[in-house]
Amino acid sequence: MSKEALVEVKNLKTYFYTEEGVVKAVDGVDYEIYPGETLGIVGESGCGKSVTSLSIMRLVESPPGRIEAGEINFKGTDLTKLSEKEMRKIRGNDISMIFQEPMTSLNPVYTVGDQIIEAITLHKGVKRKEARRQAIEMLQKVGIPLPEQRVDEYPHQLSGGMRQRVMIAMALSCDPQLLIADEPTTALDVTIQAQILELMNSLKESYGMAIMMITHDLGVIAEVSDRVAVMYAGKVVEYTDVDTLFDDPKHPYTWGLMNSIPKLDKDVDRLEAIPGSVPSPLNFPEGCKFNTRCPLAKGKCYDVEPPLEDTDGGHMVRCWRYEHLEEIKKRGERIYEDRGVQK
Amino acid sequence: MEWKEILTRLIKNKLSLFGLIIILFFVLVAVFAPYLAPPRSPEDAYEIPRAGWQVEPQPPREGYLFGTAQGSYDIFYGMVWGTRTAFRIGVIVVGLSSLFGIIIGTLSAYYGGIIDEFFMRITDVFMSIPFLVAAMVLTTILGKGLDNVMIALVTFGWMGTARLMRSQVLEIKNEEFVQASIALGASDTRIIFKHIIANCIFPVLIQAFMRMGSMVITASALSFLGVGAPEGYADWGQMITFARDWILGGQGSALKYWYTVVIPGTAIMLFSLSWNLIGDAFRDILDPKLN
Amino acid sequence: MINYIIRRFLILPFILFGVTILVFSMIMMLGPYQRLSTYINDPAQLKGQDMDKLISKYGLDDPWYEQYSRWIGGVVHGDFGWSESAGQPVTEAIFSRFPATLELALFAVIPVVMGGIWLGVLSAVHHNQKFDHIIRIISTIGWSFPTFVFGLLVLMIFYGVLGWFPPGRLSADAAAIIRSAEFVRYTGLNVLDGILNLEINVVFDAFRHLIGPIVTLAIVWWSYILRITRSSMLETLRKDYIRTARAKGVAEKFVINKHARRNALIPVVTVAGPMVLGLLGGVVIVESVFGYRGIGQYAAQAAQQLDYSGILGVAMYFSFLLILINLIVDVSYAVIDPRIRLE
Amino acid sequence: MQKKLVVLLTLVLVFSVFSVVGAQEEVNSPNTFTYVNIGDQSTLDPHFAYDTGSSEVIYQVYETLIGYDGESVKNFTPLLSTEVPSQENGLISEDGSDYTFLIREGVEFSNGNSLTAEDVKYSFLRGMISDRSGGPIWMLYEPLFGAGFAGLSDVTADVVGVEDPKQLTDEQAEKVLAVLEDKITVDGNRVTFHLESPYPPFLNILAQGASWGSILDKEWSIEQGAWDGTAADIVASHDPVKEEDPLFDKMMGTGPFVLTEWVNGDHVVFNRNNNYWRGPANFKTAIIRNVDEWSTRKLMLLRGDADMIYAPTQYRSQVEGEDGIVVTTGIPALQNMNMILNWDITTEGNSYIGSGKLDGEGIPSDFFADEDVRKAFSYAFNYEAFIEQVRMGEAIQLRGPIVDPLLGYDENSKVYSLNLEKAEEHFQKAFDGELWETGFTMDLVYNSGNDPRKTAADMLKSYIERINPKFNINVRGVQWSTYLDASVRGTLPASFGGWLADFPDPHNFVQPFLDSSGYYANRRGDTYKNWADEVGINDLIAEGISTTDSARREEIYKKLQKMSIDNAIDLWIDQPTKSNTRRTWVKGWYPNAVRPGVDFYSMDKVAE
Repeated sequence: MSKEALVEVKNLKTYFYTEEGVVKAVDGVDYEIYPGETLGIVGESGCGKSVTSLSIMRLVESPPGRIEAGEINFKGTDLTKLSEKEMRKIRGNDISMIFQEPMTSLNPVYTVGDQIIEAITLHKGVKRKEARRQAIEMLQKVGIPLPEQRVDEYPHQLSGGMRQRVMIAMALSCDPQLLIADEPTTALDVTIQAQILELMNSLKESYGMAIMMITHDLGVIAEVSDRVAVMYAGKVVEYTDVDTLFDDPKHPYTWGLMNSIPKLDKDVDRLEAIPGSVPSPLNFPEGCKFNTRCPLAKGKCYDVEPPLEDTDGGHMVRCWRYEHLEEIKKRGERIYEDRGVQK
Repeated sequence: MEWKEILTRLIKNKLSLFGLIIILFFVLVAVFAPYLAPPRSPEDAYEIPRAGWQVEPQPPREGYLFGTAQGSYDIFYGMVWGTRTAFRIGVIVVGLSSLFGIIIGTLSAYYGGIIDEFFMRITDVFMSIPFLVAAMVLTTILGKGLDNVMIALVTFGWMGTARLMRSQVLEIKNEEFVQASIALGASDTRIIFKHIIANCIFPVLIQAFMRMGSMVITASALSFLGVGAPEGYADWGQMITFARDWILGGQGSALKYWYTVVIPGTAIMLFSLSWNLIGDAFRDILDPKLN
Repeated sequence: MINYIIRRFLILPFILFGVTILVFSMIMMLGPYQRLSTYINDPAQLKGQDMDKLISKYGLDDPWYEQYSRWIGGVVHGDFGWSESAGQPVTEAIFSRFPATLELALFAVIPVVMGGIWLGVLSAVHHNQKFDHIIRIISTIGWSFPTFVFGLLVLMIFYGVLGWFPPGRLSADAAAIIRSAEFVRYTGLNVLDGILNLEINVVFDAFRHLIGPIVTLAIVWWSYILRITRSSMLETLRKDYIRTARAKGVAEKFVINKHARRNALIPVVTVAGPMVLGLLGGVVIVESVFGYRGIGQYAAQAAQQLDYSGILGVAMYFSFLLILINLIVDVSYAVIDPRIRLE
Repeated sequence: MQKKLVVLLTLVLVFSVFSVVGAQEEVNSPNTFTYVNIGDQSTLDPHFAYDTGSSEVIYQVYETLIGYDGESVKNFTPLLSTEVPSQENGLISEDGSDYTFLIREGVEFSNGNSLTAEDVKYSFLRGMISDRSGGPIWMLYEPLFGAGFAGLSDVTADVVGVEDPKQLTDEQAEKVLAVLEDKITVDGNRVTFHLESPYPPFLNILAQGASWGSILDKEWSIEQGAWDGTAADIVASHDPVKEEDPLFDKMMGTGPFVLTEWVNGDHVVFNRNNNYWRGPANFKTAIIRNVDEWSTRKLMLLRGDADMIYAPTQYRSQVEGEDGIVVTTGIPALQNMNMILNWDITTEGNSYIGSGKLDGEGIPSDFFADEDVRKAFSYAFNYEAFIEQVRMGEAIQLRGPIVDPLLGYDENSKVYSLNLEKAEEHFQKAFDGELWETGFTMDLVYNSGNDPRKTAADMLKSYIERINPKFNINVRGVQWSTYLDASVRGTLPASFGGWLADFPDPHNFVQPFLDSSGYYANRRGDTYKNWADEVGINDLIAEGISTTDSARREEIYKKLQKMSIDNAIDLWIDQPTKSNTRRTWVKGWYPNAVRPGVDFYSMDKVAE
């Protein structure tokens, strides 16, 4: 990886100051995104993956949230140091974002056209008429039939998949260099999910932009990502390229996640599940944050937080005992309890 | 959400804690009224004793901690026993009118059609008569007295809740879990109680909290029009109405009779503020988006 | 939409009928001697009265249905009866007072709604900050003190001390202009008539007299609109499309004023209807303090005197207004919310 | 920005709190006089009006034959008549039953019509024919037709045997009209009233302030649709409903002002009558504004927008002593307040008397028929405190129905004062001691909103309950309509009464209060009526009104006053005095106990 990183996140810490205490939603995260690649960020809900992306956009609600420390270097500029005004020039223009709920992410009182035009006029400085033309063109590009007609319709007149396409059209209308997609397909039907992912992949090719794909779904990751960061409790626990991750997950958490996906190619009727739930961010355990759920946790795991270590050639893992997992994997044993019959 | 958890969160929030403390204070005042301001005789405890027959308000002095209002009514006594009245009006009026509202709103939205039309037109009829006109006519018919004022407030005070409830139920009626229950052949009563009311009650509850505080003001508006509590009855609304002709002070000093308005005003404000703060906090807690 | 409007008006007679029956039956619960108070409204007038003669003169001891049909018979012929409490025919009593109240309500609605929405939005934007707390406390004070307290204070400051805004509807000079033969009373609204007659003095004078009541009403009703706007705005600000707008790079000012406010106004419109009705019917206290002869005072007086033709007149007029206001509310709904418009 | 606003607001507040409105050096709008009052007018028809609000307006536009001399309520001055009739000048006949007025010449109504003797005759006939029920016209019938005649119906019954004038045939109407016309005759510019028998207060009844004595323009009135002067129109013109009365909202008089605008409940505007025979008034416009809120009236006065306001006694101290404000207090008013004790309480459906028996749980029907009970009540009232504290010193204790300064009022006569021992003594004697043993429970009812009445009731409660723990009084405020109903049905054990004189003569007090046929006798029931007849009260009253001998009259009225107190017929409370609050620039104001409200014509606005 000799290319210059498009985005370089260094030791990012985003905390929320609530009445109950400080929530360390993102607590020292590092990763890079290179031009034209797709970085997948995966984790259970509440692991801080969305907050990371909102931190890049500087959209963390403040108060109660605050970027506590760290750098977000976008093409050499530290976004955390920018003024709100400078930041606004970047949002929607250099970096844009699409969200999980296409049903609610569009403003119901304006036509979809208005909402796309707004982004275009905002960043491209073109006249409204021209912006409208571009908007129609964008709608066409994202595969919306009869775009001239659709442009004047209101979001509630469109189906979920269509709305997500509108969202994508809006996000791409200013040729961003980075598209952050926060669970873009979660709320959609399976068939439409596939269509949207396909669309994103093809648009990525034609626009040459980088994508940061945030999801809890490893299937999506497998489909679109080049590299993957697995997050748990505000930290990256495993960070490598997608093939390595699926071939050789090193963190027990990743391993757990993978075993909870039904695989058609393997003849198993049992799924493993990670027992317990993500600990409350107000009440993280000492040592490794995963120790409350980790079947391998032992001794040091309860005292000292492991660092993110490069195990071999860029495969980063945050675990004291990943080697132990290797052995278990080799023996083909399960480390988690059965979740029960799923079929 | 568990009630216990709601309570914990109410206590954790500084503003609602403040509200709770004030309400608690008023509850204590209400409970210990006979000790704070011993009545002359228990049967007319709500009758504010008069320090004399003087019309002009007199400033605080020994024996009359807060002074006396127009007509030499003891402000302290009126405030202490008025606390009970405030709670009584609040709880009974808000409780009953919300209950009627919930029943009518739910039936109307759940059954729809002719029933809905019928109830909503009745609601329109009741809304068409300006509240104060209705209250005045009704108290004239029923006679003066706090109970009759409360009857008037309930009779012409349920329409807001009914409309709110109706819109809530209409929204929730089409939700899948309700439709599923209907499909499963659950009885109407079961659906209404188990699914609909349980899911619609919170906005109504929040509205009820807000109304608790404003009831005292409504009562004072009625006192202003001469249809409130009987003269001399311990009622905050009446206490502040006593100040009506003295607010602007007398010769030389605009603040001459400050105590006639400041004392009842502060009590009403704190009471109303507290319920509002609790209501606000309640809404924040129950709002699923904040969780 | 047209169908809907027609339907609304078709319902009107039924509501009017219900209102008259309700009011009539309430009043008829009282005995004839009690209802004599319509004609003898003061102990000083008792002397020399032959009660029984009066009762038979006004037919107070006839069965209620006879009295009702007598009254409704008049109504059918366009005669709403004589209002003893006003000393005028009911229609005249209402139409001579209604413009005054309407003028007050119209002028009050503007600052109340604008100011209330503005403050509510600000309060929501500064949610849980000092500004929000102060606004909320002030609004609770506004809502917690009886109107007459504010009315008298406003009168004292702006009239007693500064001498700017006197009580009443017009000063003697302006009233003389209005009485003169050249002055045409187009609407009964002094400000509007002043403009139409090109009498700038009248406009100025009428306006000067309106400010005191308006300020008082504003203080009281601001808090009402403010609370609703605030909570609705808070809810809206958490909506996904607000995040979308921010992610597009829309400036915060526009996020709030364009994207959030319009959505937040939908519930505000719902309560604005009853609020206007409340303003029109509940201004009796303000009217009394400012010596402003309007419909509120009339309603109160008619009720106090059990003047049933007066009460019925007021109630019928309110039913009509209710229908009208509900219509306006529904139409404004449609204007604001495309989801309703297109259904 | 916000900080500046806060500072500004604070400044305004501080400024307003500590500064008091200063006096204006100059006279505000010298051409307009503004009087700010409470209440409204019920009609503008002088023959229909029977309330102060209406009379006040009528006073400015219509004129009467004679007026009062300044503050006096006994001495007259000529007005539309050139002389005040008296036996000395021969205009009152020897036997005191014919009164002749010489009508002033050259007087014009404000529409330019000349005043004639015919107008005067028409005015009184029209009043007697319209005679609305509950109206003031009984005051004309009593002197003209004698005691027992109170209205047109009494005349029709007497002349043609028809009880209801609305049922008269044309023929009968002719007869009735002839009888009426006989009572008032015209000879040139002389108008003579032929009384049935001497009636001492007759001039008072016609004098200024009495709207029923107003002189109308015959031609104009007929044009408006008022009685057209024919017998045939009597049926249509008699007892009009207010809304159908043609003169309800129009006025045409000879007075100093012309009605310009009447917005009922808000204001009345008068313009100066420039042709007024006594010379035009001092200002072009006079306005009576109705502002019910005391504080608003106060501010209007302080700012000089009001020249004169109505200031209730209890709030007067708020303006007294302010620069530019003058307050005149202690103006006698011909009104009184008492508590009427019901000697014969209706027990049926009565919730105010507990069990209705003498068993400690209630009171019997004849509770107040026992003189000792009445006396005990009279001793248990703190007159001094009531006058000092409730009336703030502006009242005098009542010595029977007749008020100061009328004939028969004696400031040295016996009165009750608070004396709990005497009260106890009388309670012990009452019902042969039974009452003291069993105790009683009753309601004292007042009409809600009337604070002096509530205080009076509270006072009685507080003292009587102190005398014996078995005595229970509940003070109940009821709505006016309920009060009206209860007082008509006679269910109230005791009710409050207040009388405002129609004309300044003791007869106008003793008749309603003491006579068996009087208004208040009804509230005491048959027991009282019979008693009053037995002890000769009725005879005394009849003699008092028909004798012209002033000394004899005084004797009679003093006796009636004494009987009222000695027998404690009612609880006689007080005669409140009035005050007047105005700007110092108002000149020419003078008090007069009979005048309804203000006399704009007499006043002027002059800077100090």
